[in-house]
Amino acid sequence: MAAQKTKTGTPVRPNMAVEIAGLKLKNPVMPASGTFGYGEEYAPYLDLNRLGAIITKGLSLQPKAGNETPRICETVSGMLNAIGLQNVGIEAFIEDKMPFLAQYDAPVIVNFFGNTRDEYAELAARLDELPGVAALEMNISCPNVKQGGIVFGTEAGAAHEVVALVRKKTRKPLIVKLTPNVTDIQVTARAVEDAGADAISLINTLTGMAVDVKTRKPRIANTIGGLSGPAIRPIAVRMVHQVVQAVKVPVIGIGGISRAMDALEFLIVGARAVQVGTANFVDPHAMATIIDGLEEFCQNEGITDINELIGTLEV
Amino acid sequence: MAAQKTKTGTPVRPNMAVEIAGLKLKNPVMPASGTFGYGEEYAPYLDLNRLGAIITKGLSLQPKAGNETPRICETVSGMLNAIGLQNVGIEAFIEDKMPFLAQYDAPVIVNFFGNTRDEYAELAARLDELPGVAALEMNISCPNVKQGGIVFGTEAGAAHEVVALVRKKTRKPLIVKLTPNVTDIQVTARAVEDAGADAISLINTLTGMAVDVKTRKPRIANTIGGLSGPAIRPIAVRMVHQVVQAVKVPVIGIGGISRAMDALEFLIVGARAVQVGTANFVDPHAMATIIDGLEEFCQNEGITDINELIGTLEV
Amino acid sequence: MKNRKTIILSNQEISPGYYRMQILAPEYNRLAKPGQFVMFRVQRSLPPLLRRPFGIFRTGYVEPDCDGMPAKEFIEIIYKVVGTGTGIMQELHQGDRIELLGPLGRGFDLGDPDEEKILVGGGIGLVPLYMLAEKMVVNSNVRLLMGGRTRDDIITVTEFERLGVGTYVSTEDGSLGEEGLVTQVLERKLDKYPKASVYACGPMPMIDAVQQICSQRGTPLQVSLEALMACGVGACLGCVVKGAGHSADHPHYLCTCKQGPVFHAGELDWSRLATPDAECGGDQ
Amino acid sequence: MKNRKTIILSNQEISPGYYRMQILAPEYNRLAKPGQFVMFRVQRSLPPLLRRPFGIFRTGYVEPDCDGMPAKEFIEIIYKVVGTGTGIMQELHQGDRIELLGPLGRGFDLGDPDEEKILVGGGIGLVPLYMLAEKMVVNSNVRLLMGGRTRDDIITVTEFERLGVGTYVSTEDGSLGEEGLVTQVLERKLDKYPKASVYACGPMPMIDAVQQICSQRGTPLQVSLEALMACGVGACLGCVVKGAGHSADHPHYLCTCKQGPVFHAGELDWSRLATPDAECGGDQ
Ligand SMILES: Cc1cc2nc3c(=O)[nH]c(=O)nc-3n(C[C@H](O)[C@H](O)[C@H](O)COP(=O)(O)OP(=O)(O)OC[C@H]3O[C@@H](n4cnc5c(N)ncnc54)[C@H](O)[C@@H]3O)c2cc1C
Ligand SMILES: Cc1cc2nc3c(=O)[nH]c(=O)nc-3n(C[C@H](O)[C@H](O)[C@H](O)COP(=O)(O)OP(=O)(O)OC[C@H]3O[C@@H](n4cnc5c(N)ncnc54)[C@H](O)[C@@H]3O)c2cc1C
Ligand SMILES: Cc1cc2nc3c(=O)[nH]c(=O)nc-3n(C[C@H](O)[C@H](O)[C@H](O)COP(=O)(O)O)c2cc1C
Ligand SMILES: Cc1cc2nc3c(=O)[nH]c(=O)nc-3n(C[C@H](O)[C@H](O)[C@H](O)COP(=O)(O)O)c2cc1C
Ligand code: FES
Ligand code: FES
Repeated sequence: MAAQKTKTGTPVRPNMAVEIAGLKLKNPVMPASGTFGYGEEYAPYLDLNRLGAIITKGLSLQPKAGNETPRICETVSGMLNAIGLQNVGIEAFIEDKMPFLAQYDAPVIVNFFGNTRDEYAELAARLDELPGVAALEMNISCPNVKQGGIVFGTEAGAAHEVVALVRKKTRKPLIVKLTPNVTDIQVTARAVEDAGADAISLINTLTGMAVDVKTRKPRIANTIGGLSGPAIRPIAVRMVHQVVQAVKVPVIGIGGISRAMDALEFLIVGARAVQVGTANFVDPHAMATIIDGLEEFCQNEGITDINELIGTLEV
Repeated sequence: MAAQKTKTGTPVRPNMAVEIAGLKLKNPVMPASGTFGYGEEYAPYLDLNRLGAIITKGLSLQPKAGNETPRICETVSGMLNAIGLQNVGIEAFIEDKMPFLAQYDAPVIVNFFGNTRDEYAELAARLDELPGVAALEMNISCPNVKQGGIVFGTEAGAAHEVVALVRKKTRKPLIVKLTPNVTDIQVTARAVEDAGADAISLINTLTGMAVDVKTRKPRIANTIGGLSGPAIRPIAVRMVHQVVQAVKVPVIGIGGISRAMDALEFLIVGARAVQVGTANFVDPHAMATIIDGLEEFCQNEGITDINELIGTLEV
Repeated sequence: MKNRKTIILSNQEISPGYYRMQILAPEYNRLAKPGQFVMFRVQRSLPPLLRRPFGIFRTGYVEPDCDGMPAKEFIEIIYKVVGTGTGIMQELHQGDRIELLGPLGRGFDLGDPDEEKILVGGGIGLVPLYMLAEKMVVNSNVRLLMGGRTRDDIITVTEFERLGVGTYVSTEDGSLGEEGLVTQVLERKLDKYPKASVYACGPMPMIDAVQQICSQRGTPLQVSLEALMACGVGACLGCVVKGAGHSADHPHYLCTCKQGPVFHAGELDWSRLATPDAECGGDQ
Repeated sequence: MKNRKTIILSNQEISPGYYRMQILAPEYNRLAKPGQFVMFRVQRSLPPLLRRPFGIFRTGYVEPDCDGMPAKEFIEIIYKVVGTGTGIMQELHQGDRIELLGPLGRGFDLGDPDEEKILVGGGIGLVPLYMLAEKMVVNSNVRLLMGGRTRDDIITVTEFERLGVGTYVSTEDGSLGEEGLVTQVLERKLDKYPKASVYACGPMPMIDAVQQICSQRGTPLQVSLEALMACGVGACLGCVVKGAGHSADHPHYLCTCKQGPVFHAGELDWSRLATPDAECGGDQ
C-alpha cells in the first residue's frame, strides 16, 4: 500500500492519538513504571512532552527502603532487578516530584502499590484528590502481608477484592497492572475487569534468578528478581494477545519493547498503547525513536490513524 | 582453592557420575527431548557415548502429524516452536529407532505424552516392557482433550491423577517433566512427587508468540508456540531452585543451557543433572563442550566429585 | 558432515544487497554435492541465535601461502541481505572466525547424461545451480534460465557462461534481458526441447509455476526448497514440507534439511492442504 | 549530559588486560569534571544489553584532519577486560560506532588550594584521578599512591609524573615499586603530611581500609565508588549505597550514579548494615 498523500504530494501525518479510559494520549507510547524515575531523571535527554503519558515509579503510603544490593544484574538479552520498590512515599512525592511533572502537558499516571488492601485503598483515596494525577496504575504484583505473603495478582479472588476496594476510592481512570507469573492470565484479567478496572496493563516482570558460579551466591541480594527486557517479549506478546481476547477494557502492552517494530507487535495483537521499560536504560532516547518509528510505519503502510492498526492480527 | 593433585602433580579427574532414581549417569548432561531427534541425527557430530543419557523426541501411541508450517521462528536470544509433537509413534519407534540407540551404552530415556489419561497409561505400559528403555520422561504439558483441553501440568489435581495412573504401569524410573506456565511450580512439583514420580525435570517451554508486523500474521502457524533458549534461563533457574526446595526426589534442570557456566547455575541451586535443548541446534557439539567444561571447573575449584557441587547455593 | 571452526577468506558485495563469501573449508571439494547447503554460524555475537542455511555456490582452491604447503580448499556462498543474520554477515571480514556445519542435505540427482538440461534460477535461487551446471556440462547441453525483479537480482551469469552454459536472462522490469517472468522463457524452451529435464530453485511462487508447467507436460522436475531451519540435521522437525500422499490421518512429512532441500517434484504434496492439528505442549 | 552517537578514535592494549580507548566527544573538555563517568554502549550487537559505566580518564584534542577545520575533542577511558561487555570492547576498532551518555554523576570536590593532596589509586581505580590531578597540580602539592597486585596492574604512572605529581608505587607481589599494600604507604605519607586530604578510588577492600585510616586520623576523604548500574541517571535505583544515618525505618539511600560516584566519606554509612526488606513485585 502506498502512503496517503496530500495534493502537494507530501504524506499526510497519521493520527497518533489514542484514548484509554477517557484519557487522551497524543500517542500510544509511555514509560513503564520504575524505569523512568519521576520523569526528571530523563528530562535532559528526552522532551517529556513528546510522550503519550508519564508513569512514575511505584508509590506507597510510606517511604520504602527497598532491598539490599546488588539489586540488578544483566542476563541474556534481559536483566533481573530486585529494587524492592524503594520510593519516596506519597508525601514527598506530592512535595518534591509533582511540581516538576506539572510543567509538562503529558498526562501523569501514578503507579502505586500496598502490602495490604487497606494500604492500597488509602493511597488510592489520596491520589484521587490530586489534580495533577491523570490516572492511577495499580501494581498488584505485591505480596499480601495479611495473607501469608501471597501475591495479590496471582490469585483471582484476592485481585478482585483489592481492585474492587480501590475502585470505590477513586473516580480517576484506574489501570490495573497484571503479573505474568500465573497459569492463566485471562482469569486474572477478567477478575480485575469485573472489579472495575478501566484498563489493564501487562506484563510486569517474570520472576527469575541468576547464580554467580564462582561465589555460589545469587547474583542479586534478594535471590529472586524480576526479569525484564527483550528476552521476555514473546511471553508478553502472547499474554497481551490472550488478555485482549478475554476483556473489553483497553489493554496496554508492556514487555521487552525497544523498537517501533516491537511496539507494533503489541498494537497488532490489540494493545491500545504500550509501555517501554528496560529500553530506557539502554537508550534514553528510545521512546522518541519508537514514536517516530510508529509514525513512519503508518505512513509507509498508508495508515492514516494508528487506531486502524490496533487489533488487526490475522490468525 | 587449588585443584587436587596426585603425587605426580597431575590433577585428579573428578568423579562426574550422578545417580537419578537408581539410574547411573556417567555425567549429568543429556539432551532435552525434541531437540536431539532420536539420537541418530547428531551421531555424526557427537559421540553419543559421552552423554549422561539420551532422551528421545516426545513419543505417542499413534504417529502424530504435528502442526502446520512455519513451525519455528527466532526471537531475541531464543526461539519459538510449535512442532506439534510430530513423531513416529511407538511401533515405528521400536522398529526403526531403538536398534540404533541400542548400540550406545548411554541409558535411553524415552519422553512420552498422551492426550488422555488412558493414552498416557497405555503407552507407559508398553514402554515398561522394552528392555532398551532405561527410564521414562513424562511430558505433562499436553492438553487433556477430555477436560476441555486444559493442560495436565497446569492443574495439580489433573497432574497428580495422570502421574499416579502411569506410576501403576511402570516400575522403571519415572521422570515427570513440568510445564513452567503455572503460578506456583512448587504446587505441581509436590503433586507429581506425591503421585509417585521418581524424579522431576523442568522447565518445558514457556508459551510465547511473535508477530510479523508486515503481514500482521503470527510468525508461526500455530499462533502460540513454546519459547526456549538462553532468554528463558533466569526463569528456569528460579523454578528449579524453588522445586528443589519443595520436593525430595532428584531434579533435572532444563532451560537455556548453552555453556558449562549455565549448567553450573542449575547444579548449584540443586539440580542433580541438566538437559541441553536449543543449544544443540546452535552447536551440535555443545553437550560435549559442556561436559568438558564441568570437569574443568571441578578441577579448577578442587572439587573431586561433582555431587559435592550440587545444591551448594549460598543464600 | 562436520562442524568446522574456520575463517572467512573474503566477503564482497557483488550486486546491490548480494554478497559473495569465500570460506576456508577443507574436504568440501570431495564431500559437497550440487544442491547441498551449510549451516552458517556467526561466532561470538548472540544474535542470531540459530545458524542460517546457505546453499553452496561452488568449491575451489586458493594458492598456498608458501610453496610446499597444500593448497587451501574453500567454498563460496552467495547471500542476499534480508534480516538480522545476513545483516551481520555483510560486516564480516577476511580472517573473521565463523562455524560451518555441512555439507548437509540431499543434493540434486544429476539425471541421464546426454539429456537436455534446463536450470531455472530465480534471484538468489541461482546459487545451488552452479555446481550442478559444472557437473552437467561435461556430458549434457545445459541451459540456464535466470529471472529476477530487476537487473540487480541477476548475478554470476557470466560465470555460468564460462562453463559453457547457455544463459537466458529475464527481469520483471525489463532492466536486463527479456521483460517478464522466467516461466515464460521456460515454456518456450520446453516447446523447443520437449525431452529436457528441469532443475529449479527460487522463490516459492516461481517454483509453483514451474511445477505446474512441468507437470502439465510430464517434464521431469527437481526443485530445491527453502524453509525456516533450526537444526539442519533432521532433529527439530521445524523445516518440514508435506510429502505426496500426506493426510491428517496418514501424515507424511519430509524434512527440507535432511530429505531435501532438493526433491523430485513427485515426492511433494503440491496442493499444500492445511492439516491443522491439536496443539500440544513441550514443543507446543 | 547528552547521549551521543560517536566513533572510536583508537583502542589499544596498554598493559596485559588493560585497554585505553579514545572516543570522539564534542563538548567534553568544557563539561567533564574530574570523577565523572560515561555510560558506554557497544552498538548493534545485543550482548551486553545494558550500557557499562567507565570513568573519564582525560579529555583532549586531536589535530584536525585538514587545516581550517576545528580540532576534534575526545575523551579517553581506560578499562580492564573482566566480562562480556569489556570483552567485546577490546575488539573494537578505530571508526567503530558507539554511543556515549555523559558526562554523568558528581565529580570530586577539588578542596582548598595549597593544601597537600594525596590520591590513592588501586588498579583500574586510578582512572578518575588523572583529571583530578591535572586540576590540582596548578595550586597544590599532589602525591599519587598507586597500588596493584602485580606490575601489570600499574598503569599510566608516568603520565601522572609528567603532570608534576609525586608517584609512589606498591605491588602486592613486589614486582614493581614497594612490596605490600598501598595503605601502608598511605599511613607513612599521612604521618609526614598530617594535614593532607585524601582522594581514593579502587577495589572496595582498599577503599574500606583507606576510610579506616582517614577516619582515625580525622583526615578529609573523598572516595569514588563502583556499583552495578542499569540507567546511570538515577532512574532505576539499582546502584544505591547506604548514606550516613541509614536505618530500616529511616532509609537513606544514595544513588552511586547521581549522588556519586564520588562521595565525601562522611556521607556514607560505612558499617554497611544489612536492612533486609519484604520482597515486592513489579520491580521484585
Ligand atoms: C537450504 C537453504 C538454502 C539457502 N540458500 C541460500 C543462499 O544460497 N543464499 C541466500 O541468500 N539465502 C539462502 N537461503 C535463505 C537464507 O537462509 C535466509 O535468507 C537467511 O537465513 C535469512 O537470515 P536473516 O537472519 O538475515 O533473516 P531473518 O532476520 O531471520 O529473517 C528475514 C526474512 O528472511 C526469512 N528467512 C529467515 N530464515 C530463513 C530460512 N532459513 N529460509 C528461508 N527464509 C528465511 C524470514 O522469514 C524473514 O522473512 C537458504 C535457505 C535454505 C533453507
Ligand atoms: C562509576 C563507575 C566507573 C567505572 N570506571 C571504570 C573504569 O574507568 N575502568 C574500568 O575498567 N572499569 C570501570 N568501572 C567498572 C566497569 O563498569 C565494569 O568493569 C564493567 O561494567 C564490566 O562489564 P563487563 O560486561 O565486562 O562485565 P560483566 O560480564 O557484566 O561482569 C564481570 C564482572 O564485573 C563486575 N561488574 C559488572 N558491571 C559492573 C559495574 N557497573 N561496576 C562494577 N563492577 C561491575 C561484575 O559483577 C562481574 O564480577 C566503573 C564502574 C562504575 C560504576
Ligand atoms: C528497575 C525496574 C524497576 C521497576 N519498578 C516497577 C515498579 O515500581 N512498579 C511496577 O509496576 N513495575 C515496575 N517495573 C516493571 C516494569 O514497569 C515493566 O513492567 C517490566 O520491566 C517489563 O517491561 P520491559 O521489558 O520493557 O522492561 C520495574 C522494572 C525494572 C526493570
Ligand atoms: C524444537 C523443540 C522441540 C521440542 N520437543 C519436545 C518434546 O517433544 N517433548 C518435550 O517434553 N519437550 C520438548 N521440547 C522442550 C525441550 O525439551 C526443553 O524443555 C525446552 O526447549 C527448554 O530447554 P532449552 O532452552 O535448552 O531449549 C522441545 C523444544 C524444542 C525447541
Ligand atoms: S531444520 Fe531441524 S529438522 Fe530440518
Ligand atoms: S544506575 Fe540507575 S539509579 Fe543509578
